[in-house]
Amino acid sequence: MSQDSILNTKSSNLKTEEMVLNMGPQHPSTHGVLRLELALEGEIINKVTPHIGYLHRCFEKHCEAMTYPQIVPYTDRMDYLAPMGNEFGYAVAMEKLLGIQVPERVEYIRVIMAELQRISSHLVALGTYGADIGAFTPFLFCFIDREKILNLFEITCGARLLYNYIWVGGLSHDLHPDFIRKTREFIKEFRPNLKEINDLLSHNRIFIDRTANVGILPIDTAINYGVSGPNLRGSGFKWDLRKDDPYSVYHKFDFNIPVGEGTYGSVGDSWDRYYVRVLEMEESCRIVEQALDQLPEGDVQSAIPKRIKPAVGTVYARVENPRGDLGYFIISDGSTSPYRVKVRAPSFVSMQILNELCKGYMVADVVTILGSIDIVLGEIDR
Amino acid sequence: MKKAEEIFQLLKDNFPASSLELKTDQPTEPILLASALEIDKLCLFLRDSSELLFDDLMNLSGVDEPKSGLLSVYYHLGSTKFKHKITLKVSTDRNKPEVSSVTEVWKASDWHEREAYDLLGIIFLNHPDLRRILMPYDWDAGYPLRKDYENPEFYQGMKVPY
Amino acid sequence: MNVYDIVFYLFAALTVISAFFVVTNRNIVYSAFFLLFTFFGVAGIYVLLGADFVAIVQLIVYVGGILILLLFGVMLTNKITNVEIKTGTINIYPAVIGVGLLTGSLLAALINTSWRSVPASAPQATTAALGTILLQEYALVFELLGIILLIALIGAASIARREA
Amino acid sequence: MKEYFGNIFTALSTIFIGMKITFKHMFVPSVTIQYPEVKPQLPERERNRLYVNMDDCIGCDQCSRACPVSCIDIETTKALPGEDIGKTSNGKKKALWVTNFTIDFAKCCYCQLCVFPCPTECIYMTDVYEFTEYKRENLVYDFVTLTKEERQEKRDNLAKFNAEKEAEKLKAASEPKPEIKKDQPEEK
Amino acid sequence: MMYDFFVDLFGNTTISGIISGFVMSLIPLFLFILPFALFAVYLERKVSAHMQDRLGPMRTGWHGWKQTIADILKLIQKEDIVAKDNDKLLFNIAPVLTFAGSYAAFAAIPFTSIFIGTEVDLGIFFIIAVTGLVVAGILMAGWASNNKYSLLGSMRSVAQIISYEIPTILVVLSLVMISGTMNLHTLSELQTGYVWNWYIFGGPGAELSKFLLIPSMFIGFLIIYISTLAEVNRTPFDIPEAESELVSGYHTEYSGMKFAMFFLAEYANMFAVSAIVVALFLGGYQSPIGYLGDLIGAKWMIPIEQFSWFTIKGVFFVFVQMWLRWTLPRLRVDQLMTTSWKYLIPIAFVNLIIIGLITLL
Amino acid sequence: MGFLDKEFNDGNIVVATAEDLLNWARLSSLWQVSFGLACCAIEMMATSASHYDFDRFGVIPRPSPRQADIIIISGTVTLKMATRIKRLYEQMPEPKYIISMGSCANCGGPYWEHGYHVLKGVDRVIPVDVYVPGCPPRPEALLEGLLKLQEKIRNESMIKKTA
Amino acid sequence: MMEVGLNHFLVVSTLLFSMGIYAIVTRKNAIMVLMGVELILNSANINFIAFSQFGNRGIDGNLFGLHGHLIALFVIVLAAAEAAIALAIVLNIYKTLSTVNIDEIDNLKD
Amino acid sequence: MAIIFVVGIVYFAKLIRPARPTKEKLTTYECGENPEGSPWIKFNIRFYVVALIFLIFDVEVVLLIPWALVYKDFGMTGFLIGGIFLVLLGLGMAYEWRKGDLEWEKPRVVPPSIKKDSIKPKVDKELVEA
Ligand code: SF4
Ligand code: SF4
Ligand code: SF4
Repeated sequence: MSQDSILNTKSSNLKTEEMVLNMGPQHPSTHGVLRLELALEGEIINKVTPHIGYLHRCFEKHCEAMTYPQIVPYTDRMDYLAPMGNEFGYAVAMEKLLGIQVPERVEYIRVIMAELQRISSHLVALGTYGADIGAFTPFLFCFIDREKILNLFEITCGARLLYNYIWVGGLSHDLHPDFIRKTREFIKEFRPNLKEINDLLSHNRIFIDRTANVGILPIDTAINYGVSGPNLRGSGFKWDLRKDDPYSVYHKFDFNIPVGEGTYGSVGDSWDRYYVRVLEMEESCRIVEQALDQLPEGDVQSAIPKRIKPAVGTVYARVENPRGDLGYFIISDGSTSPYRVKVRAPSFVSMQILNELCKGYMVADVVTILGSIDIVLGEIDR
Repeated sequence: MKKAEEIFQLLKDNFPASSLELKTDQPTEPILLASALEIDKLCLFLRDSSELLFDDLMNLSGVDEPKSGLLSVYYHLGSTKFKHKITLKVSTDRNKPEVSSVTEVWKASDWHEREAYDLLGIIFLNHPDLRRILMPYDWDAGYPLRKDYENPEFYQGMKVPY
Repeated sequence: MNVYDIVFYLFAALTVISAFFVVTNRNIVYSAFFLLFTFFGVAGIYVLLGADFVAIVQLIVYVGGILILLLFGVMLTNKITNVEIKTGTINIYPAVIGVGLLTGSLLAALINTSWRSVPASAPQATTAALGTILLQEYALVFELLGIILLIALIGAASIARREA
Repeated sequence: MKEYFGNIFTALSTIFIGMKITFKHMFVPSVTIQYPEVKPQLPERERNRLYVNMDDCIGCDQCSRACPVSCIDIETTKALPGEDIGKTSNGKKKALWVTNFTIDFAKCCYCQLCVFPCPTECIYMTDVYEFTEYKRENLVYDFVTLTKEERQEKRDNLAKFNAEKEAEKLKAASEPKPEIKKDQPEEK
Repeated sequence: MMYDFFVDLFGNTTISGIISGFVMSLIPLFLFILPFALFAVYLERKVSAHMQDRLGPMRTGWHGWKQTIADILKLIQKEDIVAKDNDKLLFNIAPVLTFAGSYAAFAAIPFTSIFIGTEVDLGIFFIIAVTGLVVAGILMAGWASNNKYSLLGSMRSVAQIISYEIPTILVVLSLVMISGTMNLHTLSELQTGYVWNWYIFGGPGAELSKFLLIPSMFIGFLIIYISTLAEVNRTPFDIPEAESELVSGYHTEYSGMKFAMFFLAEYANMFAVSAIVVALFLGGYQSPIGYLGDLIGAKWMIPIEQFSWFTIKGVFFVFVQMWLRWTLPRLRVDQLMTTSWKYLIPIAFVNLIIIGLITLL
Repeated sequence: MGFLDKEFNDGNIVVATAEDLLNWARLSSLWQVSFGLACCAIEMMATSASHYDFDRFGVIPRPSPRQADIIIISGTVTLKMATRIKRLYEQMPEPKYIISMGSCANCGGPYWEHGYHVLKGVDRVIPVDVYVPGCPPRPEALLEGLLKLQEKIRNESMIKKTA
Repeated sequence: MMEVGLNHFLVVSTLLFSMGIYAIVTRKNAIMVLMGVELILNSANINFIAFSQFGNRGIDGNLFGLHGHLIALFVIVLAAAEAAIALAIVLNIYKTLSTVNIDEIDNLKD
Repeated sequence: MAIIFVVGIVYFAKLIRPARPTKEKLTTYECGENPEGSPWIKFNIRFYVVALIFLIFDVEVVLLIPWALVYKDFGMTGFLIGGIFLVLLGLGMAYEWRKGDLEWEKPRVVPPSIKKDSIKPKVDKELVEA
């Protein structure tokens, strides 16, 4: 345990003593088992040292022991708020490595699933963010809507949270006959609910006071720190892999990339990051609607290879997950299981910025900033 | 938007002394082999050269290659402006795995490097804070992602294997 | 002995005993917390003396204000890194003797003096009457107090603010 | 000054808007499913506890190999040549006694990967989710319909049969044969 | 009753008032505070549940009405941990002090015209004075817990309570200026009659000044409601126990019955402050529409009606507190201090002067 | 040594009723340490959310373990976390209960074989009362686990209690 | 025991006073000294009020008795001001010298 | 009474609750971590300043109570006496406001930025962007 604290040494000539406060691993608002070591001066943060790895589940080791299809359930368990996205990324990477062309219908369904997942993931982000700041009701409202999305997934593949749905080359099931109708219904219901959450939370004066001008992240710093996804867009940088490095069939849809505008504070503050997510949900709804309209017919399992045995080589592919660029780096040695898989988890990279963002703010702001980065520990620790 | 060959050429021109090599026999993307101790300078150039502007370190992964007695590090770089990408690979001796850190170039590499250290034991020179990151700080059973890793029987009195 | 007396002895005991703890306890935080009971006891004595307003003021100002201030002061000035916060004492024996002598002589003096005491009047609500006197006779003092408080506020705040 | 009063105004007004919304929700019927009394309607593709129809299982071990978690433990014993074990419902002839077929539901991750490769579709997911236990051992389900004695008998039979064959072979070639391999990995 | 008995005993109204108040307060304790606190916890859970489209406790008794009883019974059974680093003595005194403080406040609350714990002339200031005990208790709890969260939580709590005490006192003062009394009972009596006699509508009478007072009184009402909200640490001012930062503030280390003391004190306080607001601005126990007892000539009914009115009004404001809590996020410490020092206090201050002038008219 | 620490050799009627009452109180007011580990924690959150509503059973989250009665181990317990979980559990006051939720907490789940950093079952560090299977368990399954736990508490007895 | 009268209160006040003196004399901690001062002021206040209750009510009837109260009030006010300033000074000293012990402060001065 | 009640109930609870202290249980809670260092840090001077301002204001307001009760009897003079006092109070307030003593500790924001070319590059200067 000796190394556990790196802040034990305090310089004696400091006028104000530094206090080291632990947040986590068990803490209501660290979104899981994250431990933050806060060096405080009064209530001002001098330094935040995140300690991660409390959920290190050895994903990469497992990959080396599994065959390619068996990895899919494990990818689910990384970013457990957006398993569809993880599977999607894995499928994209593997298909690139294998050089498979999958049927149109598969791609459309994948997009629909990924976008629904984005909504559900952002709903959790919104909800927990509200809960961090003390508003518990929006949290539950978000969960009500999320539950509807989970029901959609459940009728499709039978699982609520971890789907094992998107396989290399195809899907495990075709859509359920009710799916399209139910999805349309959901989107119709969802829009007013989103507005309600906006009224209740996003534009609430107290919420704005807590989040605007807190944790400002300039663009160049963000890029240098590898921050991606809504966090990067919150800083006002239009960067979305769905447009900038298109994969699957995203080029066929018409949607906007919302960026932070500094509505209530400076560009790149927590409120912007938060609000980008709200706007993204609307865009996702649009994508889902378009995809449902254009959905082609076809067989979803025709392209699934009987035995996956890629040639020797490496591949790096990335997709836009709800939390940012999710990258898979796969090295194949020609056998049925990969030689090495490395995942570039978006939260893992974004988390590094925490110390920079929190410096000079107060204890309460750490929670706000952490919430606005929207991390998932399963993905950070893998 | 630049092809890997052009980037390679540019690098060759600017670093005549370095040993650079472009492996194009890959099924997906070519890999640029570089030397482990010069990678930081190379990366700085890649980031700052106005024709390249690789401002985005997409990924950094360590790989154990016990057959050739090497530990390698792959860098996946991208540019948000030109949207080109490149993959770099450096290799180092498995017994004395030392690679120059690129944290000064991309802060994003900080934790990636710590992770590579933690799981594979690659030592990144000049890294500001090279500690274990995922495994417990007092884990002394080696580097789990190495192919020859053996799990210990007990950790702090808890049985580890099933 | 009637209820009044019992109550008096209760409060007197509370006051004196807790005050004793205040001055003898080596842990200054304890002292400060015991001071709470002393102030409380004194407030009780004021009530017994028919000074309800003063009692309330005592509670509001001493318990709610000065005590908190003292506690904050204690907490701010003690490096309490896991050692008991103790305060040293000096010259205990001479002090005990001296204070004992002083107390003795004071007590002797006051018991031997025959105070021109009249029986206690039935107390009534004093606040309004106090207000009347305040406005009639002590208006100037009242304003002066205001000025003093202003000065105290400015002074204390600026002293506290000053970076060493 | 304007800002000062503006602040007060926006604070009060947005608080009021929020209160209106929550008040409205007081009268929205609650979405709660009162679980023990009301059980939810589960979709037909529901993935919960697995069930193995042992009558159909041919002991091919496909499911066990597909499982990423290796929580299916199958031991098969070859039937004796003359023995008729019966047929599966889709007409495949069985050739192996399944003497052990356990699934450890404490390990299973309900990924359904074992379901797809099964040639006889005898392993499938059901919608049973209520199987909480006080003891972990109770989560290991044994699907084999044979009794303990029967299993042992089959094993003995095979061993006897093999021994006989061995003996014959020994007699025939008088050279040692490699041991019979088991078809599932040994558990640690 | 009790009061008269003590008057006989001492022949001294003030002392008797206070002492009889203390004795009588035993009655509200068992008759009111405990049941109320239990009810309030239940109400809170139900209200929050319904605002969130849930149901809340359902499985203990009809709609879970026995839930809080079970909670308390359970808390009694819980082990009571005093950690080795805690300061044993202070750790044990603190909940007692806090509970005693919050509950002594009940002594001065006029529930009906005949039942009032004590006739302290200084009624309202008595309540303010005893909150000092709560403050000391909280500080003690935080200090004795030897825990960073507790300490920070209690310091914040204390800073918050004292900061919001000033606007409260200022508003009370302005009411004292209008009514010329500090006695909550008298104050309630002054607001007899119908709704428009309540102080929120300028108080009794019908002169010009009454109408001039209305806006000021509204502002005063808002200020005192907000600051009492802060004094009992409710959202949006629940920073001291903000679970997302400080786990649960000064009672982080408390378990079992000692925690229950804090818990009950919190809910009792919620009613106490609502009661103050009601007594000051909303006619106290006075009915807004006249009494049934008057109508049918049954004088004995009036106190009962008054009691119900008072409780209804009080519970309504408790409900509003809950409503706010389940609607709003919480402020940050500095924003909280700013709210008090830069908004509430100056406004209350100006309000006071304006009221003073109007009353002189 | 309190009442609950005592063992009664024969249950007389008073003890029996008191015990029923106390058991009832304990089982209907299970406060939970708000504590989530991994994917299962999301389902746990869903369980406390409106659709399933933990509050119906009297379960409310308490941020501090000092005021909690149950701890739901919802997710993968890693070696790094195990010591912390143990400490958290220790810091809870008696009587306390544990629900192990999901495969991971039960025995390491999908990670039992190659997980070099995963504790194979939380019962290796703390005593588990109820194992809820699933990966993740449906919210209903968790609720069922809770009901099972309540049943267990209901049958708890001070008469010859061994705990 | 005799009926509680003026003397009783005076005794209490005397005891408080001497304990205050004791604190001032013996304690090294400046804040402790302050507490001692508060005790002394309290004891004085008890005297004021006791005298105005039991003492001479003066020529203009009852009102005179209340002057004691007023003076006690003033004392309390001044005590508050004193406490605020004194503590601020103590804090300031602490900031500069990192101690609140009087004798150490004495030594540090040189 | 309250005190007796509380003590009573706590004692009553003691009769039935179990007491099984263990070593770990008695450690201070800190999110499951080993408590690090002592909580007795010197904390923010702000707390003191707030208490100080509060004290002064408290005293002033308390002094105003008797005045508020009776000032009507004295008409305008009465009001003025208190008025001047109030103005003094206001002055103090204004002073504190101006001096920033009413501000709680505010976040001291340093927006993060990155240092470019922190390693001295050996590349051509023209190629390097500033
Ligand atoms: S569902 Fe998945 S984990 Fe479970 S037995 Fe089947 S393949 Fe294995
Ligand atoms: S795949 Fe089907 S038939 Fe083969 S062993 Fe498994 S359950 Fe039996
Ligand atoms: S049991 Fe399954 S869902 Fe639960 S934590 Fe483990 S992997 Fe995640």
